[in-house]
Amino acid sequence: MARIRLRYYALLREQAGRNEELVNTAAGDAAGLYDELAARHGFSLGRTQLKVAVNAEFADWSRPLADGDEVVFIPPVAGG
Amino acid sequence: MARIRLRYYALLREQAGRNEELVNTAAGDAAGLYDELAARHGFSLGRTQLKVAVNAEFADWSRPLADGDEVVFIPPVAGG
Amino acid sequence: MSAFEFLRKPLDPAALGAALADVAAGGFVSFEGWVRNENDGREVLRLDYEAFEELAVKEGASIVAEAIERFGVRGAHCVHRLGELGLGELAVWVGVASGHRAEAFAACRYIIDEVKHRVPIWKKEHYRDGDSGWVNCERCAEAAHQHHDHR
Amino acid sequence: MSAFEFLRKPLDPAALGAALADVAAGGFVSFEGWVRNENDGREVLRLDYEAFEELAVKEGASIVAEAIERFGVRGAHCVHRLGELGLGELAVWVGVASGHRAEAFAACRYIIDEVKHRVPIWKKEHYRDGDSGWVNCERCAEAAHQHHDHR
Repeated sequence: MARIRLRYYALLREQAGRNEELVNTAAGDAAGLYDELAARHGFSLGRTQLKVAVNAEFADWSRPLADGDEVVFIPPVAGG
Repeated sequence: MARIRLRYYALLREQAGRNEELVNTAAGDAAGLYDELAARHGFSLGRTQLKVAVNAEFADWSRPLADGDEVVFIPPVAGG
Repeated sequence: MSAFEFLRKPLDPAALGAALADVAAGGFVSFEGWVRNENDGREVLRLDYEAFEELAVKEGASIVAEAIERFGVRGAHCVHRLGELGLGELAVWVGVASGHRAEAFAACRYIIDEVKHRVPIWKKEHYRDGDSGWVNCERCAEAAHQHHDHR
Repeated sequence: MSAFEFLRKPLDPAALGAALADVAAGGFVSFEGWVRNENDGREVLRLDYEAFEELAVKEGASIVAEAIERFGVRGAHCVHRLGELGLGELAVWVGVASGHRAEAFAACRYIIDEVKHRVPIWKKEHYRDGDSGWVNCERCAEAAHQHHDHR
């Protein structure tokens, strides 16, 4: 089990009903973690619409998670 | 003979030593008038480097001149 | 000054442009993104901007550095508003100073295009009909829902 | 306000941009031409601008109207300084407001390119070595002299 800190933005923040949370997960990678959290919070965005950042760097979905990692799922961006 | 008002700008103004002048000319068109004035003032610019305006509109070099016309020879421009 | 910054108060284009002043630059191009009263046929009243700031400032600074390197311009800067913005307000400013104008136009265009695609910033539109939505999210969320079983 | 104007005092980009404010415009692009300290390898100290104003304002206004028509932008304006300008001063300002940014960039570029080619404005550069010259005139005058017999 890894202890992961999540931060949520935009639509995911609203659907999760929180800005951040700490979770203990058995998911081996970021993709598995998203599926777990999407089921729990009812996220409407499919994983193919998202990017993921680990410790404030863009990361692959297959990246293994380590205890203490900070994970952010990134909805489609719309600056400007 | 047509009585023509010339206005000079930039290099032509400096070479003519004046901002404007009134001339009586037998030149049939703007091209002939330029050749006449280039000889008188020693203009260094060839006619192919210039445009000409008659009565504040761009005009053809072959445009016949009429009494009272205002003519401006336009050196290569360099705005901005 | 960082090459990419966020501000929670109104942007001042005159001051931002002045900071790029450079007597070796002959051309300066700036882009301003203004809050528009309409998007996709819906009447917009105001916007909320939020960002994943820690990553966004790194990605934004990378984009500005890429533009300087790629187009050989002398200076470039991008600032983005956060929080609630009303109609006509300035949401993003990009400025580029260059020896010549072609490079300034190209670099400015590059920066705003890349910022809109790569930097984690989101905007929520509030519509006259009382509805609201996250731009680029609502429609792809619907698509995701329809294809839920195929993920 | 005419679409193209001359001013004999410093230009104020903030005020000029504000005059194009439009809640239906999402993108605004501006170009500023600054007096550069170097041209063609020669060190420049200051510039004098002069124009055949009567024709220039007509031609300039035509260019802005062409840009609005061709690119479908919502508003555009160009202002050019006249007289003596020092290093770093703003010589020309072009602003374009548009629904979307691609058209704003294209129209702004069109206007400055055409103004530089078509509008009867001249600049005299004053160099550190004490010499001075009318840009675009001195060299073609030499060429004209060399080809004098072939005209």
